[in-house]
Amino acid sequence: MDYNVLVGGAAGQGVDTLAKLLEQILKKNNFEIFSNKDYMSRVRGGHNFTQIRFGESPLYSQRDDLDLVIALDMTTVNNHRARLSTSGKLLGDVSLRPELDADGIWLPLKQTAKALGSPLLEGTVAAGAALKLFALQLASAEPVLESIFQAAIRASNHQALEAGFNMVESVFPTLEPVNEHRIMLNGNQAIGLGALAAGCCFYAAYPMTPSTGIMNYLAAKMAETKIVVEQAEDEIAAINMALGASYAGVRSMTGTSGGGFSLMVEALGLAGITETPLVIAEIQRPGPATGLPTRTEQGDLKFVISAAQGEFPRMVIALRNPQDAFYQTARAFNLAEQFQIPVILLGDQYVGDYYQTIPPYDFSKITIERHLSTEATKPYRRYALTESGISPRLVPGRCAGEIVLADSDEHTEFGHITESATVRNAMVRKRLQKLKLLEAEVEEPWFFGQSEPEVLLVAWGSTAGPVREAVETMRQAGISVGALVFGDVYPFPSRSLKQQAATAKHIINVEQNATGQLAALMRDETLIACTESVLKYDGRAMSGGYIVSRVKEVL
Amino acid sequence: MDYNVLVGGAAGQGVDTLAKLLEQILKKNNFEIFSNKDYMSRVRGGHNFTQIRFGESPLYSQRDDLDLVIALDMTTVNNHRARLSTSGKLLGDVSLRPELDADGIWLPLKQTAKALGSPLLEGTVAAGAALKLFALQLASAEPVLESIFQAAIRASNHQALEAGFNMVESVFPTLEPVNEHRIMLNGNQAIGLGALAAGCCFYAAYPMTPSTGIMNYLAAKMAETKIVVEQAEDEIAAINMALGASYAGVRSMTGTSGGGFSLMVEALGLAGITETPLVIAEIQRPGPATGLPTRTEQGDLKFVISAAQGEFPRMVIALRNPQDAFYQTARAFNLAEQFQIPVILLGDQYVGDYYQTIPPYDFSKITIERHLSTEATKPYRRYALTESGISPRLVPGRCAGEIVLADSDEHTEFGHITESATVRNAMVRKRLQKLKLLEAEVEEPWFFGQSEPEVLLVAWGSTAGPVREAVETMRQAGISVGALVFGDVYPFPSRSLKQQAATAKHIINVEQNATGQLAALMRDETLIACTESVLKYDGRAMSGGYIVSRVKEVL
Amino acid sequence: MAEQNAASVFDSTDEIAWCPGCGNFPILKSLKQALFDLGKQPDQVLIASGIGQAAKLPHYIKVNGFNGLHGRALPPAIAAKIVNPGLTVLVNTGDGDSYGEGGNHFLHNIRRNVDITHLVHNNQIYGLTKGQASPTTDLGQVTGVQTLGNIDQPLDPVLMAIAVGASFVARGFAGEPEHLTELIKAAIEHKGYALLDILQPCVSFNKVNTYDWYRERVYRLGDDYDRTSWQQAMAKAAEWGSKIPIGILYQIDKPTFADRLTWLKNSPHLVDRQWEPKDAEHFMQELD
Amino acid sequence: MAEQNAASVFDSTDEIAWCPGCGNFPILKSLKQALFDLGKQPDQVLIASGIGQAAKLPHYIKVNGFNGLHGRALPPAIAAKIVNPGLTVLVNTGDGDSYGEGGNHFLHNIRRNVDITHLVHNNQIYGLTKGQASPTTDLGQVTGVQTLGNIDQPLDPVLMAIAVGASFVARGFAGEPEHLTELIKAAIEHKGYALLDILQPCVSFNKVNTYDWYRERVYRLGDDYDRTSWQQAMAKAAEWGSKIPIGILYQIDKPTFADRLTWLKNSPHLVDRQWEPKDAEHFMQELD
Ligand SMILES: Cc1ncc(C[n+]2csc(CCOP(=O)(O)OP(=O)(O)O)c2C)c(N)n1
Ligand SMILES: Cc1ncc(C[n+]2csc(CCOP(=O)(O)OP(=O)(O)O)c2C)c(N)n1
Ligand code: SF4
Ligand code: SF4
Ligand SMILES: [Mg+2]
Ligand SMILES: [Mg+2]
Repeated sequence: MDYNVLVGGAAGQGVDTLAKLLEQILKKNNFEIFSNKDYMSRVRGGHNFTQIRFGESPLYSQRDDLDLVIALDMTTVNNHRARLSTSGKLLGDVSLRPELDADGIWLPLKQTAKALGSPLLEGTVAAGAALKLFALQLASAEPVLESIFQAAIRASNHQALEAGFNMVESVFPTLEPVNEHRIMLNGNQAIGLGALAAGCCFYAAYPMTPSTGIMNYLAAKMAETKIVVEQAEDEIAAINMALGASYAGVRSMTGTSGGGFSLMVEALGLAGITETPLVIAEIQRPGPATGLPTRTEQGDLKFVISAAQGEFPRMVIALRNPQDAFYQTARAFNLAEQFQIPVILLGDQYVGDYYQTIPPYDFSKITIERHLSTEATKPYRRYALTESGISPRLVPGRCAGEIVLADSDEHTEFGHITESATVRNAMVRKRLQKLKLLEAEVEEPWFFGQSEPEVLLVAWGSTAGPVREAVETMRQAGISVGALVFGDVYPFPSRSLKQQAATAKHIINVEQNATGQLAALMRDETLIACTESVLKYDGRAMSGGYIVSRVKEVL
Repeated sequence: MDYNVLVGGAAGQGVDTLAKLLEQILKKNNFEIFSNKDYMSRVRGGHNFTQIRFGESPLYSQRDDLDLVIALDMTTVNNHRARLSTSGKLLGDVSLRPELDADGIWLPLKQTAKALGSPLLEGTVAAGAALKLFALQLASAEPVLESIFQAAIRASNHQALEAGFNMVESVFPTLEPVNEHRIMLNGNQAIGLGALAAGCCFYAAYPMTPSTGIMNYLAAKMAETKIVVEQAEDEIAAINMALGASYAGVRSMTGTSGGGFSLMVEALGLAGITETPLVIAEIQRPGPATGLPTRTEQGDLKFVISAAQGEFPRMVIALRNPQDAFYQTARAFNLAEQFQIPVILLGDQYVGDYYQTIPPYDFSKITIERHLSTEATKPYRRYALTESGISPRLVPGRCAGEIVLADSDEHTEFGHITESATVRNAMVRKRLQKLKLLEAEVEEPWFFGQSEPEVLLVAWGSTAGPVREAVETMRQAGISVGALVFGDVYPFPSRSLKQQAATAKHIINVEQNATGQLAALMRDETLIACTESVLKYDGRAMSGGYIVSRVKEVL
Repeated sequence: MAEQNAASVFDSTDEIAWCPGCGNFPILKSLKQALFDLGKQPDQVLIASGIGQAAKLPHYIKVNGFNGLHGRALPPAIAAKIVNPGLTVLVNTGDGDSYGEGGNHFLHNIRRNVDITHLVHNNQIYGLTKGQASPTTDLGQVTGVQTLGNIDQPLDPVLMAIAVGASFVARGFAGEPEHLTELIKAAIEHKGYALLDILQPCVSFNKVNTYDWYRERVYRLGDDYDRTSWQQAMAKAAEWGSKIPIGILYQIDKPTFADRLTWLKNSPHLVDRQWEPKDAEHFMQELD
Repeated sequence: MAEQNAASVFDSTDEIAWCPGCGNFPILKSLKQALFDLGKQPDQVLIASGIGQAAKLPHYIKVNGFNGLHGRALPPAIAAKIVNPGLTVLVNTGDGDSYGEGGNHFLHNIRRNVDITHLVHNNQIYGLTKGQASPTTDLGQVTGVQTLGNIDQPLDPVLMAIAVGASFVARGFAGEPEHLTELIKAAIEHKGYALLDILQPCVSFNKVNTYDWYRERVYRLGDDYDRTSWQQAMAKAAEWGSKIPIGILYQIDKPTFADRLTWLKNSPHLVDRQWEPKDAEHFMQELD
């Protein structure tokens, strides 16, 4: 059992603060939470909203029908009232009351706020009312007010909350709180925390929505963790700086969205040929070019897999939720250093920005495996052809008398420019050999639902949650359905797919894009063709419910 | 019947001039010529050579065994003497004579050159000797000396040629000259000439081997054709300038190699979403990163097909030879403007740099189809949703009172930024619809050899010539073999492939790369998997002979 | 015909997405007025921009617009001018766009001296991406990314432009719109690349460089100021702190890019070029 | 131990691919001498470069090398210095690399003031790609691409660097190797970003700016020259034509990037940082 609340208004009206307040209070009440934001690429005006879903058991996705809409403006009323469930309620200032309204809750929010000293308190008054509607304790909000509001405005917000609380009666049956410990965060924070855990100490990036959250997270921790987060002059500098830091011996990382990644493409190849470890977070948004800067899409899969001239090994890991994002980020650093390759963490605005409650991370599961050499056969050969296929990697200046030469041209074992066909062949094979080695590391996709199903959904990355909910719903409706959700996408793990696809009558790719990029990759890698597609490309994340209805349509 | 001459020496020794002299004289003698260069990424020293093949009927590729080696240094003697055919000869200065030499032709080249006033004349003396060896007329060299050498050094070169001519006796049986008119050029020149014919009048680029030949060609014609060739500060500027020029109403183009293309990726998407026509030549060299700057590879196919964030229509045409390069370039301009898309001409160092005799271009076959509107329904909507799927395109300032607004964000029909899901869906469909329209334009691959063969070779772009020769050789050996050589690679034309593949026992992709990128594209597009591969990735172009021996190996 | 004013000629129907009180509003108004005063027609003007708050401007004015990529406003702008010199070409875009991501184009287009006008809405911050330091942000300023204060020395764009050889360099202030209108007119009328850096308060993310902050510091260059002296201009341009000069800091005559395209002198603009494929046929002769 | 000299310590076994007579040879020699004179060890020096003829230098000297992408020598160099301040970090690369493709990094790294030395082999041409105009090529010079003469005004890199705020700016000449050695030493010893633009004849592709051409023009700054005066340095830097000054044009003390990373003051260099995953565990508290 769970509830679904939407908070909406124009940018600058305080939607964000109100949403945060509610989320935190619900968190303190020990509910499971899934909260996602829909916002425009502007700082004031327009229409932004947040959907906060909370309940008794884990939530993996937003839900389309609403139990409560808290409207700070008329647009919110107009855009979302149709989505209210039969028992759903509309909450807003009296001034917003539509002409023909039966069961809205229209309160003197603005007037109360003004009386308490500031129109900005309107949201807090509404939050107080919401607390009561869901039969929560006013006291549970106390620590939240403490942490969210600066001392100067804390008292007035407290009064506002209380005033709202006292304006209404409880309406919704109470939920059972969860017993286990939960943390709440979004995917970008999870990546940032994963990077910190993994010992990353140099992050260079150029701001770009929706990836900036990673940089913000790390920048806030600079002093405490003794790291450097540097804003580069452009994305080309960012990735080349990250490579320089990695070459010089530290774990480094960069992050961006598709447009910035475009500018990093040449240096991706530089990582490839110089065999410099690097972790790159690419948080997708809808393209092409500037596209829809604050929205979500899975439009860059084929791009990141084949970006850059020439052929070299890389690894691409699609992030499936904040839980996954943390562990995969830490894993990415190990893989990057083990194989001396670039590893791309492919997220998107959805998984980057939605908040979810999850069990605390188990830091004992994180290891830091540097795979660095400290001694060299002399003279040191940076690109030595070894039996394992991996050359020993020294940190410059850390092995007396030996020097480390990295080169973007084709090179000899010493790193010197070569034009030899024989050496070229050996070096190409050496690098591509790592793709074979990587195959042993690659993780099979998650599987949800019924094994050997009639209907097999295939998906990747951030749609994991919605797909999982969709599968549960459909199984309850008696459909023989299972889903594979890929995390590692390149090199492509094909074992489970071949198994599950063997007996499926329908293989449906569920993707947040217009051309079905996973389906294309599957054809290339396994010759398995999807029979139907569920695609969405309007920049709004699909919900579990959406998938269910679209799957039923195409079946 | 044809002969194969290799001219080799260090950079700066005059290999280029000597090769050019020989090529031009052979051209004046009306032979078919195929000449390709192997050079290092340095200006002086190292080892460079040119292979000049000439004969009585069309030549499509270099040949591995040599009839004559003209050595300007000892490296040439050492590296290439093993490739001489049984009747082959080695020609060089007496000082190069190896200890155990039976049938070399060792002449006082250096001494003669010095006596005539300059050591630089050595090559011309050698050329004179070569003329005689092939029983050509000294007089046939007259117009060539005129065109190649400046007045001041013409006389001494004349003397040098004559001196060499008189040093030896004819050795090789004479060939029959060709009767038809031929022109001789390389692929980069063909692209340049094609662009001129098509009315391109703005070319912005940043120098990058092996694409600079296009810029050099066009820059030499600036004054005469009244065009602008601008060297940009970087490749990002180059492509954005080209887009600005196209937006403003002229046919414009840019060119680069893979590294520069990496930097153009973001603007490729800009062309996509703004629907601005653009022709981009990508002349591949071996990667990753700097790789082997002066050598050849087909390593960027998957990259250019999927470059840039988001999804938008583009067309990719692989250039198969200088004949093809000219017509495809002109066609690219028409397609770019008809569909308002970027069109990528995918060449490589091999097709860009090799010289070949071909019939003169038929300029009456070239049309300039601008597809521009001159009147607009008012107010003008740059991105109007039309029945044809193509919006009317106006030139800014050329339709009174109407303005043209191009936008890299998702936009309305007017070009204004939008966040509407409905408009987004319509615009994505509008753009991707063009891929469907393009399918009607896409040309099926060339087919050589026996239809419905047992052995089907599949190839693309510059390997066309070698593959053609290989097929001929193998058919003469009684093998049931045919080959498809793709020019248009994206959207992918699959009809002939499906036909020919249906009965083939072996489907072998022949590619100048290490991972088999065409094979991957075929699997994705047609679910047809190659059974064997012939791949080469040492930066040296494969010959027909190489393909034959490798195919026999894998069969 | 009814009487016209800047608003009626250049008004766009697109809803403006800037924050109320943003310094971009007066800049937009001054720009419309300048174009109107100069008698420009919407279809003869092109404004190129990159991405950012300022870069949204082409949507809010009725002229031709090329709203391209972040940092890449100048290349398409100069190319459009080269192929169609009949257009009045401007660039309106942000400080991050012009000096940060687009720094290389800024540097090299000063050298080209194409006859365009570059208006930089310099709010000393990245507005659209919510407030990170731009190349012109002061040392020590704290942001969501520069959490311990900005440590990169700010760029003085007008100083750099004069040093690199720009032929027109000016600074304006959104808080003095009439003065700004005059500066925009002068910049447009200047033959060659004209840089006009405009101090533009961002009310949402730059709490340091506010309207008041600027008002306390800006002063207009006097009539006695000799804008043709490079040495003096360098000294003036270096002034930043308690006093900030606005006005035309430097202006000289210099051959433009078009002047140097000597081979196009007596031929039609590229956009009007007449050409048939056969016109290139004779180039085959040299391939014989 | 046998007596050491610059050659024996820093010699590389790689064959040099430069043209005989190229101005890069004396620069390489001066560089080795400077490093030797300063008592540097090969494993404590890092030279980063881009792509070009000059950029091949890391192969011809025995020190750590990062031969990266065309135009992108500075970003990896400064990052390496930031994470390991114990390294002596230099960049040796061409004028096209540094000022053309890499212009944006040049501009912004002056602002950062990381303690590295940037040696630009300025041959006023693109050597490796066979002779196109670089940002420092003179007006009118004819090349294979500038077939009707270069029309972009050349950049004066030392002037720009001083204007943008570099704390050490010098010009050297490959034809005066002892002087050059001293300049390189001074640049390395300077704390902060040091630009040393080196006039380097390209005997193959620049037939204008030859050894003779430079010899006729260069002169050394006298002992009386005050290199700490910004105004004077600007004037000196602007000198180009019949007289070209070489020497240290400008040098002042300025906080470096590292000085401004105050939060790292008392902690080990990043490359020596000790860290366990558990050290980040407490950040989960704020997510409760
Ligand atoms: C390649 C790329 N990198 C980053 C971004 C994200 N981005 C958009 S606007 C902007 C900065 C805008 O700052 P400024 O140019 O000063 O404009 P303002 O919003 O302050 O007017 C950034 C970093 C982008 N759109 N594209
Ligand atoms: C992205 C990219 N663009 C272009 C090139 C081709 N390229 C290599 S070196 C060079 C110019 C070199 O000039 P400069 O930096 O002055 O060095 P020089 O050879 O004169 O020493 C160019 C354009 C490249 N390698 N990468
Ligand atoms: S964020 Fe700043 S620059 Fe952007 S619109 Fe708001 S006030 Fe203006
Ligand atoms: S081309 Fe010029 S810069 Fe390059 S090695 Fe030769 S002389 Fe030196
Ligand atoms: Mg700004
Ligand atoms: Mg150079």
